[in-house]
Amino acid sequence: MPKPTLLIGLVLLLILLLAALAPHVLAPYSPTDFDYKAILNPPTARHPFGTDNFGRDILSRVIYGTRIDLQIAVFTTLFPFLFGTLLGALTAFRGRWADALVGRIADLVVVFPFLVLVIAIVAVLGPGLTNMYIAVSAVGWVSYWRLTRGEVMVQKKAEYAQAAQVLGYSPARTLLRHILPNAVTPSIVYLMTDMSLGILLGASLGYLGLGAQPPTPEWGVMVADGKNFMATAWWISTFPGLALTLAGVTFSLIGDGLADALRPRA
Amino acid sequence: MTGATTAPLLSVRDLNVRIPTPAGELHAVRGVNFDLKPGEVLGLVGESGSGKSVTLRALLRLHRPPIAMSGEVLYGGQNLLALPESRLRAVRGAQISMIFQEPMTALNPVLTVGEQIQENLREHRGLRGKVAQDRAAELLDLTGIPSPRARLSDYPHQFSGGMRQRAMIAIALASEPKLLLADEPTTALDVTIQDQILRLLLRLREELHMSIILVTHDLGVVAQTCDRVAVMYGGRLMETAGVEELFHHPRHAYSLGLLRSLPGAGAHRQPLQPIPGGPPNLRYLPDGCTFAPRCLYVSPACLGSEPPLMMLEGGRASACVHHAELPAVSATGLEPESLPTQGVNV
Amino acid sequence: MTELTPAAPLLSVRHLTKTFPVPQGVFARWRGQPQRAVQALTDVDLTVRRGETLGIVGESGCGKSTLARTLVRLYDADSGSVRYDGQDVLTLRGAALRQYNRRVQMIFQDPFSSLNPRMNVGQVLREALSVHRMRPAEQIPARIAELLSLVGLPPEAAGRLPHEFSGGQRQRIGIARALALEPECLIADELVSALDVSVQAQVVNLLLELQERLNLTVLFVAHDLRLVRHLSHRVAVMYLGRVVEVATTEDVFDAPKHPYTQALLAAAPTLDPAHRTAAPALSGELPSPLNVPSGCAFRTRCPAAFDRCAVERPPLLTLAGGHEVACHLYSGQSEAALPQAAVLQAPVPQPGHS
Amino acid sequence: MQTSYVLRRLLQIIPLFVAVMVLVFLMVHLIPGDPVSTLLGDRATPDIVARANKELGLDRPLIVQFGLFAENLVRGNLGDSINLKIPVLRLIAERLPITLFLTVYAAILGVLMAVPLAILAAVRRNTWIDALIRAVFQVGLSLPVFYVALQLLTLLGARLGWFPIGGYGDTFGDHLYHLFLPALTLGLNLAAVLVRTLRNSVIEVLTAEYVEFARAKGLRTRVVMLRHVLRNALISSVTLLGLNIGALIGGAVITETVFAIPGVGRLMVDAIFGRDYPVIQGLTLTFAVLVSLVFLATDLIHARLDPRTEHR
Amino acid sequence: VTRGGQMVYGRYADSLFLDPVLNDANLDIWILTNLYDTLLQPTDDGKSVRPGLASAYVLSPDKKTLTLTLRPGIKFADGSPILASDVKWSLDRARDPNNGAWNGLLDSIASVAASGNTITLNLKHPDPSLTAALATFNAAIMPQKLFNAAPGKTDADKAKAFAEKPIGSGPFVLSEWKRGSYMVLKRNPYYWKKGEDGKALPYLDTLRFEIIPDDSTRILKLQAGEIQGAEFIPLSRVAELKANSKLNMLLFPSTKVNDIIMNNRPKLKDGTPNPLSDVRVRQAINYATDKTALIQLVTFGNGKPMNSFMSSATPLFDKGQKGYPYDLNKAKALLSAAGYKNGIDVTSMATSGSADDQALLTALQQMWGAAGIRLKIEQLDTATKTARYRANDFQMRTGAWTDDIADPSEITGYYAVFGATEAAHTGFKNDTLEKLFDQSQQEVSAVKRIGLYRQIQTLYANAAPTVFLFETPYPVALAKNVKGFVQIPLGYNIFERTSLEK
Ligand SMILES: Nc1ncnc2c1ncn2[C@@H]1O[C@H](COP(=O)(O)OP(=O)(O)OP(=O)(O)O)[C@@H](O)[C@H]1O
Ligand SMILES: Nc1ncnc2c1ncn2[C@@H]1O[C@H](COP(=O)(O)OP(=O)(O)OP(=O)(O)O)[C@@H](O)[C@H]1O
Ligand SMILES: [Mg+2]
Ligand SMILES: [Mg+2]
Repeated sequence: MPKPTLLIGLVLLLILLLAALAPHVLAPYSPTDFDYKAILNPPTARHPFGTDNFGRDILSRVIYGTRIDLQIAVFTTLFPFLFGTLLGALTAFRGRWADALVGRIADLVVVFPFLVLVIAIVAVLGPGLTNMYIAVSAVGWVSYWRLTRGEVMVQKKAEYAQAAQVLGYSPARTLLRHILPNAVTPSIVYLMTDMSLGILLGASLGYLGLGAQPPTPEWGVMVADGKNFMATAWWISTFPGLALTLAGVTFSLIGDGLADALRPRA
Repeated sequence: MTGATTAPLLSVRDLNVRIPTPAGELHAVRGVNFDLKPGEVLGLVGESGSGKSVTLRALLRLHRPPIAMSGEVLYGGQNLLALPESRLRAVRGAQISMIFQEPMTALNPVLTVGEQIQENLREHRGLRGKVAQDRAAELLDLTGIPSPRARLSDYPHQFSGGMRQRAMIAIALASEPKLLLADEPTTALDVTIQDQILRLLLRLREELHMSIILVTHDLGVVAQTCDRVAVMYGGRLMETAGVEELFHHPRHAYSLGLLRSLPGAGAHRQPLQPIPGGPPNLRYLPDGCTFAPRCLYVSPACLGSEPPLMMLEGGRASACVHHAELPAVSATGLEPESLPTQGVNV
Repeated sequence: MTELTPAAPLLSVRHLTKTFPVPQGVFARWRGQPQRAVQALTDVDLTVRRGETLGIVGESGCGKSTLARTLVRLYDADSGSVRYDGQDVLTLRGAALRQYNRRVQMIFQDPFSSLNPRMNVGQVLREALSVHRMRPAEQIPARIAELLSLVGLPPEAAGRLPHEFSGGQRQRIGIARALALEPECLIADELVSALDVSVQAQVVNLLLELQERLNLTVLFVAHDLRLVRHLSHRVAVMYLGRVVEVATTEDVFDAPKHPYTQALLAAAPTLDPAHRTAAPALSGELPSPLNVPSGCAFRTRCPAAFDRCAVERPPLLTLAGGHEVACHLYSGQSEAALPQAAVLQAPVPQPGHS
Repeated sequence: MQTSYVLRRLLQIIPLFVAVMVLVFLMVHLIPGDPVSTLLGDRATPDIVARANKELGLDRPLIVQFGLFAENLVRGNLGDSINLKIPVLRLIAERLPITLFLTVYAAILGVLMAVPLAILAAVRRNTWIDALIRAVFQVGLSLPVFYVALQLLTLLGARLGWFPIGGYGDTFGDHLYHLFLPALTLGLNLAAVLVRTLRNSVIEVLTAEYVEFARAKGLRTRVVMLRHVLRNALISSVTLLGLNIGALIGGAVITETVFAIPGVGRLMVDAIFGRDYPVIQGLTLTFAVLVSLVFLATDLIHARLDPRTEHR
Repeated sequence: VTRGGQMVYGRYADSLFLDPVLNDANLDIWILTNLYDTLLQPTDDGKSVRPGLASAYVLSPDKKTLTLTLRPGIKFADGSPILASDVKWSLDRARDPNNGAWNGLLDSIASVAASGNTITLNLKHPDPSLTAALATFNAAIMPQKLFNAAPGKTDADKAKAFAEKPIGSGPFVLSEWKRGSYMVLKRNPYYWKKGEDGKALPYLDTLRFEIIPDDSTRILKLQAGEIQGAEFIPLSRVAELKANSKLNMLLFPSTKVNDIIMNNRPKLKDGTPNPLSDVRVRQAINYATDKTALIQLVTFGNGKPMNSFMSSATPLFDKGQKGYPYDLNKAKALLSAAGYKNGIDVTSMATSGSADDQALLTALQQMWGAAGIRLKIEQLDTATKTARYRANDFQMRTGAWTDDIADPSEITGYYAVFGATEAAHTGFKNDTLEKLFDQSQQEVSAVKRIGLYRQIQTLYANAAPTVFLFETPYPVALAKNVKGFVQIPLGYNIFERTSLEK
């Protein structure tokens, strides 16, 4: 059965990946080189998306930014996803005190102001993407832990999981081979939402000076950079803004599509 | 039983329901025709997925677009399928009520039982406040719930399964309907409670002069409760008959197969007589009789075009080409000798 | 009816008790409120003989599934003992437990949820065969084909996912999976309840045939009395976590002794439209398993209940012919109190009836 | 929903509170940078810095400082802000209501937007209306908050002059007027999250048998939608809303900056950048308590909406 | 002029602590003179002083006694008279070494005597910057009685209480302060200065500071007419606002210099050798810096190249300084001569989130790269950056300075003299320069002092401990009808003559 949502999402993702993998092929200029003679040029044939206050080509920056932003999307979510999901599976499957302990830690993480944590980490390690990843990971796993835990709690009561036990399979096999594949779908779907949230968070932290550092062409920071030129040079923030939206739509379509595709047929 | 001359309470003519799905259109109900007499209990039986529930919901035009309904559901001289929404509401819930299989899911979990009864009283009887409350308590009492007044403020989850089913019946009866559509009202219940509920329905039918359409797949329930039976298979009616006639002399190969496949028809621990194969896929129906692929009596006559529901003697009808050749069931030993004729019934 | 030589019991259950504590707040515990618990199994005694089919019937929530699950160690019992072929089942751990599970297989009720929706039939069977090293790797494909044909599925079924099968076919897959381990004993919990009658019969026939061929011992849990009657050599009737009556199928269905059994049989609708009764067989609802009545659990609905039923729990007595029943009506002392006109449709039970 | 449950939940906050306290204390004191140098700037000589540190007691061993902090805390004293030189409690008392006002306002706007649109999208699912609603919110969800905020400010504030640009106002009515745009900014974000789940749960509830039953009763569509569909659909969204409000309280930083709202978000950022230990600590603790309370309130509302909820 | 009305002025952040002596930040300093008056006042060009509360002052021939005459009839904002004892108390408090960070400015005072309307300052040594110091915010005159009446046990506690509702003798008096949000200043009816119309200043009835942290919002609000002035307009938007006919985009000359501070020590904190210890390398970097291009890129043409470490608005700035013209070849040659044929790697700390730092360093990265100087940018939050800087744990950093006092000694003492802060933490030390500076601190002759400062500036430039970049103005945008506002080179916002014209 063709899944139009998933299909469109995947096509968009392919485009993004292409830009991320071969920006030098697609981009007409360097993303960081200044051109004093072309400062704040509006979109023209030479610079289809215009130039910024350093005369840098916005199109090239948007294209090079794809890699950065996809990287943000992946790195802000990958560890939380893996760690949270696995931990959720383990604590739900076996943990009595471990479950309670992780629960308390999760409470702590949730009530602790995220910003304090980010800035603390950034203060120790310096701002920049890597440290943002660390900060986000320190918090992000909780959602996946919750989701997976809840789902494993349900799935472990499902008859197929009990069947695995009665068939004399080891607990590890029961969990990893049978329960987890059926419990991971909500996490994967959430992962897609989380990826756009990750990019947005990167933009927000960029606004506070804690995210991607210049001259890195990161979309969120580019939108922020264009903030002062919104009245005179709309193109500076508009195009990276469109790129952000495109990425958001892509992840959301894939998320919806995956939710559909991964749902086991009854 | 009332004579054949009485005007029907409800007439269904060429009812069709088409459900569009991503995998193609599903023609779930195909040309269903039947009449229901006042005060009659009609059993609608058939395997899971045969279209019983879809038919029942179509009678009240409950299906929403994109599900399409066609044909006629004649009640009180008007076609319910063509009535404007406002006029329909005067029938729906007022003249014709409906109850469902799973009372836990059919009762709104966040409203008290009292609220759900009074909602109906307000809509169709114009009762409000204290009066509505008293009437609601009366209704609960009627369905046999002890200390009804106190239970009005309970939520459905505070009721046991049997009580929920009673509460749902109370809600459905609040408007004093002429016809009750019951979609497997006892399937989720234990035998002892099922027994209580079925007898309650029969009692209420007598007291309130209602007709009932009872959807079930339990032939025992049919035998114990219904006046007439309609057998459905693959979205079509296969046979309609008086209940005794059906059980003793089914005139459709499917009905026969169904009765034969029941345990108790053969000797202890001997193989049963299943109908081979599985239910038809409504998206890819075979040409000819839908049941033909599983039928023991199949002949080339069955395979051409789909046999229509033919009127037979004694007010019964069958869609089986071979209806005349089918044996009576008693020969196969529906009730084995070991069963006592009196007393314990299994 | 197949004649059974009274063999030594393969599985014997003694005083098996299982409760499910209802989670309670610390405050309630701190205030000294007693821990509330669902009384799922109370003092259950049963024996299953090699090669026989023991039917277990009873209303929803009476503990049938809990018993089945406790027997395969999905649940841990609170107390009591289960012996299987001389082995103490309840203390088995690790590899020994897995070995026991191989010998005693459970087949589940729900044809939709009992198969991993992401594994195709071949994978399901291969896993069972390889985990327990039932066959060397090179023989596995042949064995899979063999198993499929044993349960009446075409060989190409191996490549398909569960959702591509009908309910009856899925139950066959479940059975094939259990059979892959070559078990001695099958515990079938509501094996065919979810299936349409026409398909039910197919699965029942399969079970009968397999039992014959493989000399399986079967514990057949169901609430369909007709089915249990057809399949079982002996039948145990449960009510609210207790076994109230155990006897041969004939005895249970033709001469039920416990008032509950009598009511249960009376409530089941017969297939004969000519025999209708107006009054319900039993009034009242099942009591909450959190709050099981004192003494005899059935006394609140029992038309024959008397004083003693409220205070003393009737033990499971063995009457003549091995008919076991847990009812004060049948203990010697209660003879005098026996009501002469019980409001039951069933024949009034005679103490000491054989 | 017994008092004992509420009490127990409140008591559970205490250990959490202690953990948060220890964590935040260690965190702020161990990260590089200190309030005095930051405040005095690059020019101050070492002895001026040393003197200021001594005055503030920052030269003492960490454990002693923690002891003092804990002792003061028990007495309900959060200390004085190092930068602003006024008691932290007063600072929070001044700023917190503003942020709470904004948060609640945003939540209300968000719900007001999300509920009707989610129902509309669900009822008209897979039509262009549904697609449009989802697309608009998707765009809102993909763009950075500051960008959306500035666009709203430019359009509705500067261009059309409908709303004031930033600020907070003095009277309640003023607050409503001034905080409309920031609340809308946050509300849009919230609505985007809510619409998604709410739409799905409305779709789910629409197919529930009790809705079918309600229709079979012959109830008006409006009654069916409001009494039967919405209330049940909301149940699943309440928890999400609670989680998001918790995040909003701490996450209003950017909105507060753009709209020049003197709330705790901005205060927090300034305090962290300025290493104003007492303020960071005070705000973190306040935040922890508040979020816990919001979660508790969420659970209570959830229980209100769903009588089946059992508190354990 | 039109009198009356309220002017709303958008600030980017709120003040912290309104005590002239104990405050620490420009956020306070730059508005304090509106609340507190000083004996002398800086002139609008920031280069000299004029009478304030003191109507006249006389320096004794030995240059060791300064006698000031208090203006008659002057009052605090509550109407109580300003007494000589208030002056003595205020100056004693301001020069107490235990009080605040600014007491060093009044270091030369040995004692203060007050009698009648005469204040006599006895000096430890002649001090050419004393009059400028008396015109500086921390030498503000405060009401001794009111201060002592403030609740609190210690001076510090009293100061906290007093600073919440300060009473001074400036043109305005604080009437309401909602921290983080706004501050309302009311006209001080007792202010001594007269306006053009011969009546007492200020013209405005009310001055309201609104705190609007976001630049864009501040500008939007100004454009919408909700406020009449906005400070810290991003230089990127100056041109746009200049073109706006409803606004007055002003660039006030400032003492602000922007530079790159270099660590001149042979080894960095972590022990690695530091090429910047070689003067040729430091010069090379200076030559490799194209200031004109930087001004275009970073300040959008709104800056001026630096030729000395001090700004051209600082008194005694030497106009003859040549600085470092852009010369890539010279840069390369110097590097080679220093033995770095393959170039060098350097790292600069930057303030994270600062658009200016970002722009500057990315531009430098490109420029220097051409000379073989490979720049790595290390972004740090302000607190961390400061901590690292104070620990001399850096190789390069972005730096900026504004004078607080109308005298070159402050910046020189910080940048060029080793002192307690090791010459802006560069570790630079030049004995000749130190001697010249000591001399200049006691040299009262203006002409001689000019000569000394010329030498100092030349010595400093040759040693190049820092990279000279550019000077930037104070960008302030005002509504067209706002007249008479100045921000002097020291940064003080002067509202006493500000009026809203019809
Ligand atoms: N809303 C729907 N969308 C898609 N298919 C539907 C829908 N409702 C019913 N069907 C399909 O229509 C067919 C008839 O369903 P119906 O519910 O009437 O069966 P039934 O006879 O009531 O079965 P059961 O005994 O299981 O209740 C089935 O194949 C079912 O899957
Ligand atoms: N995991 C569990 N946790 C708590 N209570 C349980 C659990 N499993 C069963 N129970 C309770 O134990 C009692 C016995 O349940 P069990 O499932 O054994 O009944 P059953 O006879 O199999 O019923 P059914 O015919 O409905 O399957 C019931 O009251 C049930 O609610
Ligand atoms: Mg149905
Ligand atoms: Mg069960």
